[in-house]
Amino acid sequence: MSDLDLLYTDVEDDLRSSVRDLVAARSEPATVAALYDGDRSVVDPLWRAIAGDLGLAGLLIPEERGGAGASAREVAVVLEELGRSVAPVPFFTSSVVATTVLLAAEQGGAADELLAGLAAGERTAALVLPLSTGPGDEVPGFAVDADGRLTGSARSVAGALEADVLLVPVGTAAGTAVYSVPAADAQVEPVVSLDMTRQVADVTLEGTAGQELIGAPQGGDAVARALEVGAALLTSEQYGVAQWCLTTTIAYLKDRRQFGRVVGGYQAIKHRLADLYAAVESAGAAARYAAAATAEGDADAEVSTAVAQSFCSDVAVKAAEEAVQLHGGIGMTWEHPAHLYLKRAKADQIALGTPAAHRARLAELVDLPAPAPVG
Amino acid sequence: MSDLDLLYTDVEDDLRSSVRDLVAARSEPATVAALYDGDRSVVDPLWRAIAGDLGLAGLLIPEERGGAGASAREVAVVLEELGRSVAPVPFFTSSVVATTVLLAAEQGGAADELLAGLAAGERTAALVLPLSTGPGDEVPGFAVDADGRLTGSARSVAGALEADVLLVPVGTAAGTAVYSVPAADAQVEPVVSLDMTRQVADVTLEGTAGQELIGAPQGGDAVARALEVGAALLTSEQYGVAQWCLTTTIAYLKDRRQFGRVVGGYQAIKHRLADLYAAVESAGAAARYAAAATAEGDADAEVSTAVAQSFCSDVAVKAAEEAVQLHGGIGMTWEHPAHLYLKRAKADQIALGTPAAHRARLAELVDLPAPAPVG
Amino acid sequence: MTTTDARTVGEDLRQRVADFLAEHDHTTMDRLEFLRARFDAGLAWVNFPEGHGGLGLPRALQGQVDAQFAAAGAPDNNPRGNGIGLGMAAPTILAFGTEEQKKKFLRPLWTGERVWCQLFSEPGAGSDLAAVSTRAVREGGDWVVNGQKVWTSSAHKAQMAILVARTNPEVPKHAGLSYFLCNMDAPGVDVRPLRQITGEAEFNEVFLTDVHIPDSQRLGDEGQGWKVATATLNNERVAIGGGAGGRESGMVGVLAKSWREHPERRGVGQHDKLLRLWVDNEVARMTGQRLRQKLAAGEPGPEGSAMKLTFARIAQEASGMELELLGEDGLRAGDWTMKRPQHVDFTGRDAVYRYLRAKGNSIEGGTSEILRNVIAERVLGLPSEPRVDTGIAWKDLPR
Amino acid sequence: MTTTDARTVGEDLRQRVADFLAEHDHTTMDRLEFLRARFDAGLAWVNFPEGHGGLGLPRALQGQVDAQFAAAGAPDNNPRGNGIGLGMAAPTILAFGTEEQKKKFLRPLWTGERVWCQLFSEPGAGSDLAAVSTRAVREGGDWVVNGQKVWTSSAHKAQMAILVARTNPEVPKHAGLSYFLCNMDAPGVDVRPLRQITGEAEFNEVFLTDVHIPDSQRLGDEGQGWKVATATLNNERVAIGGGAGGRESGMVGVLAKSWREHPERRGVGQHDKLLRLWVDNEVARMTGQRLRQKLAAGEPGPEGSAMKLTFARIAQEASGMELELLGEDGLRAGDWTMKRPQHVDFTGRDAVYRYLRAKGNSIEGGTSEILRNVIAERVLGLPSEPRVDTGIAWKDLPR
Repeated sequence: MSDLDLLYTDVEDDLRSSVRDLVAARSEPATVAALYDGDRSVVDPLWRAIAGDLGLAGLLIPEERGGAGASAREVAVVLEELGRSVAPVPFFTSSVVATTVLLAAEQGGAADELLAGLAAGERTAALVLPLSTGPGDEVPGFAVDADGRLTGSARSVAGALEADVLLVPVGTAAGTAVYSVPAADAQVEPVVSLDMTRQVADVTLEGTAGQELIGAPQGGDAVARALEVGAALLTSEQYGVAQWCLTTTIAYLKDRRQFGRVVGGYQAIKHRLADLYAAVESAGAAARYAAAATAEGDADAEVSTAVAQSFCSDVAVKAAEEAVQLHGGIGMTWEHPAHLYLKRAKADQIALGTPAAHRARLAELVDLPAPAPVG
Repeated sequence: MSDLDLLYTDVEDDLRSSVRDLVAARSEPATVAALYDGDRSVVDPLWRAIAGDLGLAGLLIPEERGGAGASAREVAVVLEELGRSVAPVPFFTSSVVATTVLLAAEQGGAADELLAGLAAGERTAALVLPLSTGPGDEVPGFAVDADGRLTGSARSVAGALEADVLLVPVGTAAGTAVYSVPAADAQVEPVVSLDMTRQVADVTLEGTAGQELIGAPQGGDAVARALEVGAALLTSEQYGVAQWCLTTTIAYLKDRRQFGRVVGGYQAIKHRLADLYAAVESAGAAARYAAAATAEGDADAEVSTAVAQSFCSDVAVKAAEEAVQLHGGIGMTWEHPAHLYLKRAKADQIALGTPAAHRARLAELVDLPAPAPVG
Repeated sequence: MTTTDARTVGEDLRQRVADFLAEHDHTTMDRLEFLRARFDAGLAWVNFPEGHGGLGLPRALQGQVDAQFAAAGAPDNNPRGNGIGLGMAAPTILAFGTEEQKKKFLRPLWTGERVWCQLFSEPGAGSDLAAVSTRAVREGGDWVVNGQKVWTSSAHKAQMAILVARTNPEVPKHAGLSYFLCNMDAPGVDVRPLRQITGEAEFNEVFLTDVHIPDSQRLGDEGQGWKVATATLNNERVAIGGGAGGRESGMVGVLAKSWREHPERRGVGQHDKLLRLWVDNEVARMTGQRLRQKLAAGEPGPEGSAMKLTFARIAQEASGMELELLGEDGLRAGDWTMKRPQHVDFTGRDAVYRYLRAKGNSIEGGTSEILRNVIAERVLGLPSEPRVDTGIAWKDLPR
Repeated sequence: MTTTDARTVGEDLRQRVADFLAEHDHTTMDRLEFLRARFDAGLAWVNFPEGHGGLGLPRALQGQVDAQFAAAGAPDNNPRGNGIGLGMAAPTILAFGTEEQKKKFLRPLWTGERVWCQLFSEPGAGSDLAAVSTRAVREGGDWVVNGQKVWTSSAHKAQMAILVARTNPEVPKHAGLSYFLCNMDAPGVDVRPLRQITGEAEFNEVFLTDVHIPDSQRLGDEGQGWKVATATLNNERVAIGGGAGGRESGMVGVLAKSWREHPERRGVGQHDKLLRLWVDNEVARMTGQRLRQKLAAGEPGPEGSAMKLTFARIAQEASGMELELLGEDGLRAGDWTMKRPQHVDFTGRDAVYRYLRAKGNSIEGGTSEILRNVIAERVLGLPSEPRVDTGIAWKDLPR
């Protein structure tokens, strides 16, 4: 438990501005809402601009492997901004989770080319696991035959629709290996999702040829690490979601009048917003701590991830729910963007493990065992 | 789950008035607070008036055994009033819990005389178990030798200080029996208690002569029944405590001014009081339901007891905590009676099983099993 | 009325229904003619006066009549299809209408020939209904109405509406309103679906552009609109407070069923929360039971508003928890297609729908914030909020 | 000041302390003389000006000085025994005092010769401090004070007090206050213990009857009392926001320890709640760490008020839960005897004490309700509460 730096550097502030400007220019609530009606035209150009023009896809990849050599801290700043705009891009699934899997592959091996492609923003990958899988959860592997053909399926996979390559955990006698499969060779069935800004899909392989990128059991460690890093950094996205909800609600309530008074001037509303502010600021500190601990490989990283996941997941949902409620009727309409944040917040709460699951994990990490079962 | 009558009868309203008038005349906050400084002089006269003058000690005892032949419904009304005044009398411990144990004894046996004494308000009994023992909990028995001499101890026993006879659960090969021991023959060590208005004591018997009132295993059933009835009816006391806290706080806040306005007019305060009102009214319904189900021997009694205990325990504590907070500094003083209610509410929350314990019991009753332990 | 009297009255009424059924064979008669005849016989709503579909009897007797007709297999007036008409418009028309208005509107309302909707809320007047800015200007024998209404359920199915509009902006806001009965097929009435966060459109926006309403369809005096509207809304509150299910009703029932049937969904650390919700739901049932007993005993309790608060909270927490328990399945929704639902089933459809729809529970029919004000002020007697708009002409209020 | 400058300054200061210690042998010197010499050398509070115990250096350097004296085994000024003097009175005297007042009061304050207390709150003026009704009337060169103060910690140990009193009831309440330095041994000062719900008396009531204070002990101008008092209270807020422990600090640490060491206390259904509190406590630690980093970087954040809210809530919930886990032991208290505690240890003593004492966390030093107002208004920029007392003479306000 070292004294991690929780402030933002100037470089991070600049990064934030460029992401914010780009997303503001290329994505707006109405086009994001159109995703729910099946119009996904906003996704590709936005992702190309973020991955390619801004070069953010390779943030986590070391320079010698073609990336920007940044750390989890910078990635967290990007995720804050993407959360604040519910941006429908596969940054989290490809540039965080899938990339972390691949970074475990030995340099000079089969993964190099793919990593370089990811770093350049030319390729997009997804890890074929349910989005709800959290750190420490059992990872069901696909089956592989002697010819390297993969069979199996996974439900509610995030990022698969945007990916051109799928990273498939494969169960072998030696443990879990990771194979790659061209997305075009897989059945990727879009699912009507709670959060259409991160639409999930069901992925099925039926004897599809795959290439082993990481052997067993190292592949299992790589996947576990990716879930750990993913869980840590998703909290920054949740903080971004929560912040948007809080600031948008405050702005609305400073303007909205009922009974001749600004609604934000009613004390019960003020006190709720004060409590929400305290929660959101705390979520920011927790997310920042988890990112810093992850970046520095701190011994405290696992604990801080479980803490931040438990806290930020619920704060994002709370902030989105309060946004809907305190906007009154307008917050219940399709036209107002609040619902986009509510759906993202609720899906994020389930993603990478529920808060209760993270607390159960925390209990082991900090030696607070569950009571012995009765009887 | 029948459609139990949850209203108060005229007879019950009259009963309530007479209890309220008597307690108001004989007990006031300052004399109750004096209990915390060791002055217990208020207890005996008040109890004699309630038990003897009003004849309430025998409410639960059938007329043919010398009592009033009333039901759990009337007892609940009395408990509401005693809760509302944090009255320091052993009505709950003697006239509810100990009496329910004795009612299980066969008529014509050794318990008759004691029951008659209780009914007449001439004697006072206590069941020698920790006050925290809830329905379904294991009941540790005292040991008995061949000469009927009892040995053992129990901590945090309520009502023992006021009792002249102790009902002792005794472990035998056939199960639990219930013996009586004159309180004067036992070591009854007063304990500095969280709630000095129901001060607990540690009871030790060292080869003390006892008389078997209920043999084994019927004695175990009698104790279990007493804990069940006690848990059901304690919720009415909790409702009384909560009601006092709510109404006293509202009255104070209608009068207290800060920043030129009546504090009860600030919206955040109003909303908290509205929520508290909803909770207290609901607690009243739950307590009433548990009393009615107990009175009628309804099949639903156990469920309604667990429900009411879970709900009313927390509402009483919440109401007392809000009373302290919303009175501001004055609620933190010894001089103001709020602390008497806070201490009673907190002790009642632990008494007869914590809310969480009652929910665990409820889970079995309504088939909502706990998750299987992990790993 | 003593118990004996009540029993006699009930028996007389039972006989009267039996006689009616003997005289009117619903198996051969036209459904609408049958319903009209029932209305004319005073058996529509027995608590209404004679001549207006009733017999001036206690409301409590209605259940017996409905049950008797249902037992005979007679057609009903599809009350679910005209909730606002029956629950809100009818008692208001009865209370404030002229004899002519009652004659004209009540029978087709009850039979379901005319479905009603409610044009009250506006984008700028939600909780603060008296702030409506829809204007009605007198032109000869008509009122010409312009404005926008919102959250109008059934507007796309309704033939009639109850409408609150501002007839005088020069006086304080409560004093300048009037209440109208508006034909939904009148020129200038434009109904547009209002899509909600569930994807579907239960409600509508209604744009009113130079809509003409004859003065004969003004209900109550000019400027008396607030008083009439308040009566309407009190009827709404009675309707909302009334319903209450049995044990494990509502969202908690859905959650408990899921927990029982799917051991794999049982989340570590979520057992106690489930039980808390179960307890809260059961206590709400007990509270509702006591409320109904009090009402029946002629002791109306103020718990209705508090119960709506409780129901909303429980529904929201339980449906939110359900999604967490579902895990990977909680990430999957049913359908986002824009549709017009036939009816609203809070506990039906998929878990995502339930979660999102429940968010409306604390907004529609009085927000939880307004209900807390109501409880604090009317039940607990705490001071009302400082008002800054008292005595100021509506046109001069900040907006 | 650049980092290099700062390092140089720090080294110079270290040398200065070393020189002082070389010249003053605390093992032989009288303790008080030693402290006075340290004050005169500007090493008392280095951020104070020269001549008043300081050197005009950054406050951040104080820690280094204190550590150096402590390492040498030198006596300190027992800062815990004079918290109000050092934390609140001293900076206020420095900011508003005349040169003479500073000379007279600061040195004995710092050395601990004079312990200070604060006579602000009154039974009728808690959150609304500007409503104080203690009157100070000018009589010649003195002010004669009458009134009652409450919640005064250390009053029974203090020689001096900072006092707010009303000098003009004819003007609006904020404008009629003045600020005084009051001798606690003056005739008419009557200190009585104020017993709390824990049984003990940390605080006092102070009755002031015809207490004479020379006008030379008025701090700031007549009528400027509100401004001076506000400065004092801002110093209090800095003091409260400053402290924060490590992981498992506070009540959660007590609870976690109990859980680990007593498997038999682990309550079914309470595991998740324990973990939630643990998480909340840990997040508060992270938030505090970030706040300190921001302050050090010259970016004062507004999180201080929010953190006090959080700490109070966690302490109350954790201590309440501890009693439940204790079961039969939770029914047993430590001691109700009326005592004057030497110091307050929130996490010490017994579980019942912890539970009861924690109730004060959301009242003392600004109630949680007032803090929420502060956050909403000053941080979020929401409108302030409607005021009804603006511009009205204090004597005409309803009370």
